[in-house]
Amino acid sequence: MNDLVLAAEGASADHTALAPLIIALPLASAFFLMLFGKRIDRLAGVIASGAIGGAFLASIITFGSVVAAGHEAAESHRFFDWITVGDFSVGFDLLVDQLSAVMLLVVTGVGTLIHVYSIGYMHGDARYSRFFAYLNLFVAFMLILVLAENLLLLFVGWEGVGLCSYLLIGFWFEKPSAADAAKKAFIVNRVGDFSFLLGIFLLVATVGSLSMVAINAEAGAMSAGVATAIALLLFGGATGKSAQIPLYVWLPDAMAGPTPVSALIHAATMVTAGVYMVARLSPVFEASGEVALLVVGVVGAATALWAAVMASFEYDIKKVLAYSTISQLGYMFLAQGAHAYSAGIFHLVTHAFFKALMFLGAGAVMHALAGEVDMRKMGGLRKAMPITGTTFLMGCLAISGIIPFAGFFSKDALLAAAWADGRYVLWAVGVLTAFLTAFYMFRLYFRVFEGPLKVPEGVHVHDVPPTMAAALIPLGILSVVGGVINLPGVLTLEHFLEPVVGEAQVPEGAIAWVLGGLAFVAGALGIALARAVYLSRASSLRRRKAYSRAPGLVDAARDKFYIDRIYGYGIVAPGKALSSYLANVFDPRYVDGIVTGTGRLVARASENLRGIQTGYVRNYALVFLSGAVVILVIQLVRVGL
Amino acid sequence: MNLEVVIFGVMFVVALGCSLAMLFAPNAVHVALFLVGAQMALALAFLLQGAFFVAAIQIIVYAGAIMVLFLFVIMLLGIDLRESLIEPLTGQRGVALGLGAVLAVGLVFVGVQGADLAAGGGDGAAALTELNQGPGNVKALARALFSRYLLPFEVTSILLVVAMVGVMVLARRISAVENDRRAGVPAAEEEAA
Amino acid sequence: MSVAPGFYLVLAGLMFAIGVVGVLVRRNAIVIFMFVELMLNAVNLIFVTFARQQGTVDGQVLVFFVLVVAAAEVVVGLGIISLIFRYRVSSNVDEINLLKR
Amino acid sequence: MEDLPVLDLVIFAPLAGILLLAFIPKERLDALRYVTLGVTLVTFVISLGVLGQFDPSAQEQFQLGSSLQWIPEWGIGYITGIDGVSLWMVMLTTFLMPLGVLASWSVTKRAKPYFIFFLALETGLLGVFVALDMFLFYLFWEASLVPMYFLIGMWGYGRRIYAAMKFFLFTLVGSLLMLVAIVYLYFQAPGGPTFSYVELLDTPLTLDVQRLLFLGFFASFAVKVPLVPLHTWLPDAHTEAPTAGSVLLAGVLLKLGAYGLIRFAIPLFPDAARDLAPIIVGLSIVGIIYGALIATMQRDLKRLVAYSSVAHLGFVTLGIFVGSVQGMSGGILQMVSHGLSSGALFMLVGALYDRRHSRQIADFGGLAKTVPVFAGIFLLVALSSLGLPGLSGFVGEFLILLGTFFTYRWWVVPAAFGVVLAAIYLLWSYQRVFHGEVTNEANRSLPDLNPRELAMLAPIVALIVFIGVYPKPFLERIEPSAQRVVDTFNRSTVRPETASVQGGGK
Repeated sequence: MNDLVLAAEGASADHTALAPLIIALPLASAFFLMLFGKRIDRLAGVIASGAIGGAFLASIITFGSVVAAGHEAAESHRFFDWITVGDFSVGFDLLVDQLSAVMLLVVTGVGTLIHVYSIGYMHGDARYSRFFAYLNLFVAFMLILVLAENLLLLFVGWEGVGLCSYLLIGFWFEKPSAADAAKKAFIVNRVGDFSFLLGIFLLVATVGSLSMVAINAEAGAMSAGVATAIALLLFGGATGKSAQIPLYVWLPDAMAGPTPVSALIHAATMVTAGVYMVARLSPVFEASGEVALLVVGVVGAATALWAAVMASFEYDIKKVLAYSTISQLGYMFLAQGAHAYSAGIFHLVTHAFFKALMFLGAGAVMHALAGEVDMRKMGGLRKAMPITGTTFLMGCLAISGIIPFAGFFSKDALLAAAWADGRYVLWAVGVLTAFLTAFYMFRLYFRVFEGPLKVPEGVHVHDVPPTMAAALIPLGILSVVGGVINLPGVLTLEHFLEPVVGEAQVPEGAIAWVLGGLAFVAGALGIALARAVYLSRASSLRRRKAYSRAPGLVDAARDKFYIDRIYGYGIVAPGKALSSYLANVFDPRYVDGIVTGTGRLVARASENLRGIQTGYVRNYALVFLSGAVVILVIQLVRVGL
Repeated sequence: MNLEVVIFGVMFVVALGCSLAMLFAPNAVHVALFLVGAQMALALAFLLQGAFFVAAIQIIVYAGAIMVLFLFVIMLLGIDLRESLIEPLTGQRGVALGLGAVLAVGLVFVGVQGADLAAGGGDGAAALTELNQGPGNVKALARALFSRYLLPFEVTSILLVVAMVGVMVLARRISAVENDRRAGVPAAEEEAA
Repeated sequence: MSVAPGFYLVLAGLMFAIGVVGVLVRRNAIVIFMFVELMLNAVNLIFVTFARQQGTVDGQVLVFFVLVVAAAEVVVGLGIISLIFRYRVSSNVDEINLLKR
Repeated sequence: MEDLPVLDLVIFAPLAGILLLAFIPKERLDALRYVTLGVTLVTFVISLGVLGQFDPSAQEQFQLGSSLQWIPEWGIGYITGIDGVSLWMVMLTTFLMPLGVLASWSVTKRAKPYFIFFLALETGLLGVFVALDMFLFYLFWEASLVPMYFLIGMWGYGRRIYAAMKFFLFTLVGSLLMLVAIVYLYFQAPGGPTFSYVELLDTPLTLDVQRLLFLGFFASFAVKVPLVPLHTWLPDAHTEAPTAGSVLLAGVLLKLGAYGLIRFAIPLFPDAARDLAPIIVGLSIVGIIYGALIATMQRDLKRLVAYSSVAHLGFVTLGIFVGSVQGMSGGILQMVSHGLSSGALFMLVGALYDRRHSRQIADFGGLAKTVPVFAGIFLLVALSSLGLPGLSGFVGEFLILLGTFFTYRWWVVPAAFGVVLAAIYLLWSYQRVFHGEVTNEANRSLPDLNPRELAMLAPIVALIVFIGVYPKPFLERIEPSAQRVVDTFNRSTVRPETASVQGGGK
């Protein structure tokens, strides 16, 4: 392991130089705002955005030096020891390579835009500076996660972003739903982290180190069984953070937080941590034979489809986007399950663009409609909000996989990878999901932005203020052209990432065109269906008809297929009952009972014996005398009466 | 039948009779008087055994001073202190008498053994008589008291001082406030503070 | 011939037993006290008897000490009794049963 | 400076403080407070000298100690010394004491005896941690019990007498068994009867005897820790004790038990310890889960923190008995970090009680709006308590679980699940107290933390973050001592076969 690190250090000198600065900028800003935020008030947004912007600039420089270093760009550096006991040692080790460089750009880039957007969005909030402090803190932790050279430091970032997510979801904690959602998010993530932690232990026991470089170097030497166990345990953590089945339930609820938070944390960055982690440790997943990867792929595909179905029945615009995020994350895992790690990262990047865009667009709508989220109460907003409507449309087209928007290329890349790997069923699920994705996105778009103007009463609709537009427009452009970073044939991103995640299989020749065409057709069909059901003249009739065919199914879907209730009755309620029994009956009555019972036994015995104690002095004297007499008699007998 | 035996007999009867009478006299004053009687008889016994000084202080201090003190308190607390003869504690009287009887038998047995002991030798009556004639009873006592028993003697003096102080504390006139405090209403002022 | 010490001891034993019974049977604190005195007297008799038997005055010295202790005891004891009487207007020991409560 | 017996100074500085307090009239409340604060601060400063003089790489086991004859006829000496374990326990005690004084500002009734007991408690606790003579140890052990009894019994809340009695009886019964074991050991010493710890270390004992003696010690320590079936005194004592009492109870007193296990129970009877370790590990894990489950359902904040202590101390005993250096070091670090976090939680709950005279969760809600700083610190401490990486709780828990994984692979699963449960009970109660709208009008005008309260919480918060980010100074001092104990634990003296037959024959 040391050799590898040394080799990496020898290759080039200084791209880790800026790494601590990248983390420190938002972190320092966060602490500053937490301590003095109240005094500077309005300035908080500017400071926070500036800090992230600085981190973004530093990231660009780092990225540049990584690009310049070419293939052997990986470099790590230990800044200080963290936990060292016995032969176990981890430190504050940062790693900069192609993968982390890409992630740096995404996190700080999208982060900067969203910070700028928040200046307008959060304007007038009572805890304005606090919001930016949390947001900065989040970015700092996310950067730690991305730059970590060892799994434990990654875990610091992993839990840290979870904490910030908790704080930001619960930002408006006066709303019980927000407080509930925050708690739920943290706890569900903890369940995932529990699995992740077990994976870390197994890794320490197997490899003896948590260094990424060492783990990946030794992954080949692991037995398939151990590698599978490690991979699955780590993936268990990813299902929590990246909201996959069965731990996805927290993400829709998390929409109770402010919308920029949903965009930054629950679409662009934090939820992709699982995808990043799998890519980062791809050799371990590869070493497991096919088992772990198959699980990853199947869970990803199942989640993609499942969440897409849910999204199709949801009326809350933010929740539609939340389910969409879950579904898209499923896509990424689907690709990774087919060895296509770089395709997963590619989709991660493009998804960050268009999903952040759509969340921010949804935020703009809510901003304009006084917080209204129910799409049934909206309509025809594109004319009133041209910037929002247009950029939102870009996002919808991108996610639906329409040529030449960003989503087409990334979605095509991962579906092709699934096909190339021989996972035809998963590919089919992916195509079906692509169809559904287009359907529900345009269902949302048509209902909200097209058709006759419909707004809640007493609301004056206005388009976004400049700071918010400043975030929407760049993201809109990126959604359109984001695909160029990985054009088929040129495959820049995949080549760039090869030193880290290995070479992906790509279908060759005509089949590639056929697959791409099919994905495009699926998307187009979805849009057409959405138009037929939601925008055309007979739309309401068709909807009623569809409902009458399978009312039960629709109702079930609208109730999230009872998943929350099943979790509630199956896990939460028994747990509560058990705890309550232990706390109110078992502990006081039995455990404490044994102890106080001993005491009570003594007390009762004393109570009975107390009868002897009459309180009359003469009685005591009598007893005293009898004792004396007994002694006398004994003495006499002993002397020999 | 020499004189000593006669006197002993009389003494024995008087002492035992007075003691028994104490048991049955309901009036405290009567009890005190019978006790004086018993003590007088014992003084006689002391004389018979050559303890002249002790016999003297038995009468002067015991039968005199101490018993007067008793009578004084009885009078002070009210002369009419008759006890009812009904025993309120069940079994107390019977058991007490039974145990007393056993005790008496045991002690008498030991006394009889003591008689044998006397027969077996070690009767120092002659030596004591000599002592009483040599330096004299009082002188002999004083010599023992102020030499070998000097320390206990001094300790008893301390005891007497302590007793005196103790009684003065007990008998002190207590002010009304303090009286309340002692009677168990202390919380009031502390709570206020 | 002088009376054998055994007879004195018998007398002392009987008086002591009477004293014990008296303490147990009587209820007037002052009376009880007097029985205690009786017991002390019985013991004194024993001391004197043994002193003669041993041919020394040591036993008589002890009587002297007993006397002092008895005097101290009487002084304090009667003090306590009169104090109790002041509070409870009774010298019946059966009414002094605070221990029970 | 080198020759100054700093360690002994630390122990007896509070006693000197008591003398000082004796001359202050009881009406002068402020003087009493500030003098006590000054004394505890001076003690802390002296203990910093101990920290400075402690040499982490020293060869000998105990440092900075002194050894005087006391009652040589009975082999009793005044022997003191510290290693990496007791060093941090001493530091923790001296660190928490001034903060405890700050938390005692609300004590206005009978303040003089309060502060005297307080200082007496400090001497007792410090004495336990540095004593290397069994007799001296026992003396301090019991001596620390008495002031705590009075602190709970006289200055506590509600059912304080009940709680104090329970606390006293539990610990007393346990320590009597230990006394019996100590006396037996005393006569078994290889070089003639002695109470000297170092000499007793090599006492040859058969496994059966070891087991009995171990159980004797264990009874005493397990009650103090407390290990699960013996924990019921703890919620009552914690709940009814005054704030500073709870702080010290959780912060330091519970550590006495764990410390005793590390210092005495394992090194004196390694075979028995190894033999019984699976049972203790099992009980610890039960404690982790059980404490956490019960904490979930508590309605009283103090009780909740108390049960969370049961869970956290389960981690500590788990780490101690898994027999790996990671577990042991983690256990010791966890002791420190639990001392900080639960101490801070009790201070916070105490501060809340001072404001509202209630500790019922149901009486609160929405406090994050009225007292934001308070809520923020509470959250940070709670997060440390639930083991968030980057805060002190994580380092200890991680090392414990890692150590457990090395030796008891599967057992780590339920133990690690305790971490999930910790998140549930802490965040749920946090939500009920701080989130939501302000429902109770009385909560609307609560004042936020005042400077005094900030002064007592800020050092803890700083230390929590420091240990979480840079635990190295702690770990590098703990590790050699932990390694020594683990070596003893794992050293198979394999004598039991023949020896126990001989022992049986006798």
